[in-house]
Amino acid sequence: MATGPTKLSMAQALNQALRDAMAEDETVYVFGEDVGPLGGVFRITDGLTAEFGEDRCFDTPLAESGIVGMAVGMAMNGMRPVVEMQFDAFAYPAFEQIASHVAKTRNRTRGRVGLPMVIRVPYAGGIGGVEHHCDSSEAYYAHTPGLTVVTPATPADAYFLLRGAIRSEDPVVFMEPKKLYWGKEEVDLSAPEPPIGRAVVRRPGTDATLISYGPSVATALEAAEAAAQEGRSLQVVDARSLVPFDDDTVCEAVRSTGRAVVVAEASGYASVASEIAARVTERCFHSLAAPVRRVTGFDIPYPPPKLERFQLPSVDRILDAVDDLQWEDQ
Amino acid sequence: MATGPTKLSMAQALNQALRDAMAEDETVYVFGEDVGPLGGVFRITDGLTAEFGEDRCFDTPLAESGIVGMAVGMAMNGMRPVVEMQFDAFAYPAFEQIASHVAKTRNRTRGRVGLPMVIRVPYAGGIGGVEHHCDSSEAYYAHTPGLTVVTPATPADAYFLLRGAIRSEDPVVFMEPKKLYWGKEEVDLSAPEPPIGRAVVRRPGTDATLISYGPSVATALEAAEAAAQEGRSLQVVDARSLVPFDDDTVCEAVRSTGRAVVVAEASGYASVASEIAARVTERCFHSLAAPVRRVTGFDIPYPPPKLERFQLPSVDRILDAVDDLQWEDQ
Amino acid sequence: MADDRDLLPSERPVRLLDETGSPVAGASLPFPDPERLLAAYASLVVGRRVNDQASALVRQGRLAVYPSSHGQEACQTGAAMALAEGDWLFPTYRDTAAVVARGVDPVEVLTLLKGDWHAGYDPYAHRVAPQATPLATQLPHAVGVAHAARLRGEDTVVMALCGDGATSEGDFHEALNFAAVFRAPVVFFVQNNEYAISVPLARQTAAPSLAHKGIGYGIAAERVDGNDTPAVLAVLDRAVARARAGEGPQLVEAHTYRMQAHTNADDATRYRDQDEVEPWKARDPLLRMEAYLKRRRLLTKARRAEITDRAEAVAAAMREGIARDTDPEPAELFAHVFAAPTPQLAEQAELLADELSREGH
Amino acid sequence: MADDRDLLPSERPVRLLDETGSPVAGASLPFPDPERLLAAYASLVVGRRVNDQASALVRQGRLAVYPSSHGQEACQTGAAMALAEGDWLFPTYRDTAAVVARGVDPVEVLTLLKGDWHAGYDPYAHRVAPQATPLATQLPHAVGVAHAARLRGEDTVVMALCGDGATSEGDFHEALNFAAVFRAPVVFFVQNNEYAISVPLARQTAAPSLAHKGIGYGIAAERVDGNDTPAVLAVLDRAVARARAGEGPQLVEAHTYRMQAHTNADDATRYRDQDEVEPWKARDPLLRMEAYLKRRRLLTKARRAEITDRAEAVAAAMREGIARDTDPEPAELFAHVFAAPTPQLAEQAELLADELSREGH
Ligand SMILES: Cc1ncc(C[n+]2csc(CCOP(=O)(O)OP(=O)(O)O)c2C)c(N)n1
Ligand SMILES: Cc1ncc(C[n+]2csc(CCOP(=O)(O)OP(=O)(O)O)c2C)c(N)n1
Ligand SMILES: [Mg+2]
Ligand SMILES: [Mg+2]
Repeated sequence: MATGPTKLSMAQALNQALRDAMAEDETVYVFGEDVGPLGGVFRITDGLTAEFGEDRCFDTPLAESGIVGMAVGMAMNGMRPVVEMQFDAFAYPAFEQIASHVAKTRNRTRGRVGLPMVIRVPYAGGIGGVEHHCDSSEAYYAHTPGLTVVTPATPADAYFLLRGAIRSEDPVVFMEPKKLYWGKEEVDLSAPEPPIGRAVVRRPGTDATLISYGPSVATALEAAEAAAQEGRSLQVVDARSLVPFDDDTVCEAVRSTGRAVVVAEASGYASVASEIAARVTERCFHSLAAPVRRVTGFDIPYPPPKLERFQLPSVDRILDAVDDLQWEDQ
Repeated sequence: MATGPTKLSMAQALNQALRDAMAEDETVYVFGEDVGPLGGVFRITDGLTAEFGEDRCFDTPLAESGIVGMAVGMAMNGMRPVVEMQFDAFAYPAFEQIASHVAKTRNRTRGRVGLPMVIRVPYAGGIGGVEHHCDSSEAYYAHTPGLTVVTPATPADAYFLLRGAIRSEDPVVFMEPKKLYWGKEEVDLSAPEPPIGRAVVRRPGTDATLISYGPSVATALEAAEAAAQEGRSLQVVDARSLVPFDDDTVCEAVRSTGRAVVVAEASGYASVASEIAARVTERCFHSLAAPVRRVTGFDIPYPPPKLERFQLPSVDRILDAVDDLQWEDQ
Repeated sequence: MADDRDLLPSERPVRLLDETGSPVAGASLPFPDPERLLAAYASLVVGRRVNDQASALVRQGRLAVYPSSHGQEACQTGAAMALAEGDWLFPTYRDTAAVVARGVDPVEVLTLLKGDWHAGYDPYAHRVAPQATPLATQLPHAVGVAHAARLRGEDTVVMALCGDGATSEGDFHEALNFAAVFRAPVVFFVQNNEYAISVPLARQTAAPSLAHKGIGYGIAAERVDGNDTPAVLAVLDRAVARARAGEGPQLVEAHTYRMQAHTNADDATRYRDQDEVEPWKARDPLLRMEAYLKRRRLLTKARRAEITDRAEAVAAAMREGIARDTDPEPAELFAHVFAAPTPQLAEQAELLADELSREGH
Repeated sequence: MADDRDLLPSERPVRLLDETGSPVAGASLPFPDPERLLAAYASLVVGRRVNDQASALVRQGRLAVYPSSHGQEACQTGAAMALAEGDWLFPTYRDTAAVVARGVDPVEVLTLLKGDWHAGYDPYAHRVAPQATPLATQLPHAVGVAHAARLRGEDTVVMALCGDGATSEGDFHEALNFAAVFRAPVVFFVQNNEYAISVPLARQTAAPSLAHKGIGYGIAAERVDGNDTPAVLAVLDRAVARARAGEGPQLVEAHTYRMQAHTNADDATRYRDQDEVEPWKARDPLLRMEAYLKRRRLLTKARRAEITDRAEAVAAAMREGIARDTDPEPAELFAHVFAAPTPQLAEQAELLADELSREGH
């Protein structure tokens, strides 16, 4: 494992996490479509076959249910599989395996058969991808009891959350915001590993709280920066872990400002953003000066590249929502 | 079509709806697993093969993705297929077809190819079913833009909503609360058909509003009855249509009481109940004396029969939530 | 890629016994030895007793439902007996008799249908996966278990069971293909009992046989008379040996018949005539086996009595075990969802505990 | 159930032309007639031009990405030419040349890759389904279209395309099985170009050939040299005729090769040697066809020039059409989700409209 700060993209951080996990634990196996010699279409598995051999990182036939199903069997039999779904919408063929087995096997067997496995899902938009390549599918998994669902917003979190996911005794759906793959950042891999289940305040602020995760955190931060220019102090929380959810950090943040906007890229209806809005309201009702607002994707299929900017939560849309938080009542 | 009031179970009402639709429109085709001579494991398609012939109501090979996929093709080519998924969890193999095609084809083709098709899903628990037979899967569909999602709570609604679903130019996921299949009720099939998208106030009340749908409406009504004994007047709204959602009726109801509890059987996290709580709060914040509470299934895999009563929203649990609505502030 | 035609099954199902229990001439495989046949007979008798006892418990209202393999006991016995101790069995809901034959306590197996919990036995104790309900979904798991074993250099074989209907599911296809590509030591054993609930085989496939699916994956396939115990054993023994020897996955189709309704909740008269069922009664695997053993004078009276007694003892233990009050604790609802409960689940568990304490639990 | 062995493909892929473009001796199928061959040649030339023009547009940054069928044009041409007007074509993302050969304007086809909208053409105009992105998912749709036509007594045939990789998906299996059971008039045409992105065929299947999958469904299967235009035409013509005559679905595997990277975004040097690609250059379907036509003196200079001109005109129209500014309206986002927008969508559309008006749109 590297030590001290290095400049890494999220793609590199994920690659490093896989590499370190495989070196540390010989029961970690990586497989999926094109993850072998090609290194994955996003190169997250680059070099793993060369370094660890064909047995440890390998290509499978093109069948997502088969991939996840085989991972279930390997996890039953002493392995820690890490599988890649090539894009968000291409995990749907594996939905039955995920909902009916990955999520339920520990419970089904009264705890006798745990499934320590990771399903990596590059997700969400912002890369000009064509249809089926940009879905924000986290709600499907977050709604399914038994799945841990995490999503990093920085290279450092990507590294640590993936290490934690691979070490987890439970199955983790690891959602990778693909538009963040390439941006580089200082990462200190020798820093203490934040546990799964912890949100983090990315920016302090006193007037209102933006609650976000994954691909939308950067936009929330930009919005906070813009608001600061206009004299409004916005706090930004990155949930990081969708299941389990860090109610403590999020609610403390919301109570401290009394106003909140949830920002997420997925279509809003019956989404993780709905959940956050609902639970924050339940818990912080009397601290709230205004209803929790949601800035989410519209309830439409993900748009073609030329229109995607209208679907993504934008700085302006976030600021509009903040403006709407009934400041006149102050 | 029958006229005047008759006493029908929901199963019979659904059967009648299929029968009437098939008689009225020869492009309506019914297929799935065991829907032919057997009439479906719940007998919803009883007698249709005998009455309309093997071409119109037929058994398929055992493959849900194939069933839904074939329905997509038939809908593209002038038919109105109505397919049955045998149980909730057995629709998961069709998830990719539903999310990537059923929901998106009209949008994909700029409105040129609509898919008038109905996917019937017997869902939810309360019948002592074993694992995989009792999932409340409505959130997966409701979160997917492009799907209409409805769920009846009475035989009359079952009849009219299914007729409306079959007539719809868009794909409808028709969720049938299986525990309500057998209870009989007066149904007037000559009554005017309520359109999809309309909620209904099932019981007037002034102190708080219970918002519910499908299998939980009956429990909400029982809770209202019990509350009335204790001098508290609860209004009960049956959402009926999850997508589109009837904000007007629901918000008017909530505003009239100032307090609300959402009651739904599905696990609560990132669910339709979360959505209802979030949107009601957004819209009715200043009418609310207390945060909208949710009484939902726990975030656990559906329990075995002997424990399912602990998972289902019960009268007591609803009343506890109502008690929690900060009456002391009154 | 393998060469074609040797991947096709034989033109007719392999048979060692005819319907009267006499050995057939020119059989393509040798008879299993007498001790193995006697052990198989004992397993058939127990399997039948388990099936019929479970059905009786349903009639008495002690089990919610039971999908019986009555009439398919030769397949159930064969599936279990073909395996060594370190091997794995992946059964479906219908394969209770096979699970019991592998050594799992029937009462534990029936936990699911008693409604106490989902899987009632420890899958690692006898290397038996939970009985699969969603059709064909267990087959990729079987491939994964086999592949993991192979990666570790173990000589484990995995026997994966499914029905004729399940072969139509996408997961069947994906599992066979993965197994073939990775040369995973899996024996896919399809019990073709002619029905998937109400749907007859002709609505399930237009193939010459289900075993003909093997060649499309490069998997050697065979078919066997599924009511002919020695033949089932011989064919499965060979398949297991080949898989263990590194020859890759194997596909075996047994031609058998579902003698009873899908479950007690099903009404088979709605979709098949009793006329169709009758001839199969004469092909009963137990009768055939018994006739053969008697003719060969392998089954002494004493041995027979001993076997019957054992079966009765198993049945008695089932009745007693199922009658036992084993209501699961509500707190268990939250105990196994994750290795450690999330804060959310802890909160929900508390809510339930509070309710129960107020109810005086 | 059908009889076995006649469902297996021939031992070698059907060939009418050898690699030099000379007719092979003892071919199992007759040559298509000269006019048909000339039309096919024209379609090959246009297809190649469309492929190469689209790739050039990618290099110029006018298209985001293009999965080229360069080298597979014989299959593209054959798939389109084998169909009658009332038939349906179900293409994938790689089958732009086939879609164009069926009459759809290439600029409309490229709408997807230009980023304007998902499907750019009216599927009903030429009976061409939208190009499928999620692999194999279009195959059950093809079965549904065919089944609906058959129920109405029409003699429509549906040609459903997919790649070698897509045959591993569960939907491939379910579609073939449904088609066989319902005797739906579908020709499943697999272009085996040896790769699924980086994954070679040997990692995709261990079967003797992909055509060997047919027998497992009771579907007659054939394989053909996919770079041999007359052979592709002859085999597909026969398959379409059989499907139309009510003989049920047909499976055809074409052996071809993906000459270029998966798309321009792919780097094929990471997983295959150029040495492997070289020999395939000599098997180019255009060269072979041209050699044959020249040898048979079927291709006059004038005809050749006319064909090249047409291809150039198509390419020019593509350049011009793609350069045209066709930015879609944001309001369209809400227009096609449902037949009529829901109240929720109407509200969201308003929100966007309000934003845009404030931005001065
Ligand atoms: C994915 C899925 N779809 C549907 C069902 C409902 N179902 C349970 S058993 C059954 C029939 C299975 O037939 P077959 O595979 O032949 O096995 P058999 O019951 O005859 O042993 C069906 C449709 C299911 N369990 N799983
Ligand atoms: C369900 C699904 N999984 C993964 C992908 C990503 N993907 C796009 S093309 C491709 C390879 C397809 O190979 P093949 O079927 O041989 O067709 P070819 O591209 O060679 O024409 C993959 C994996 C997809 N489109 N759909
Ligand atoms: Mg069966
Ligand atoms: Mg390919």
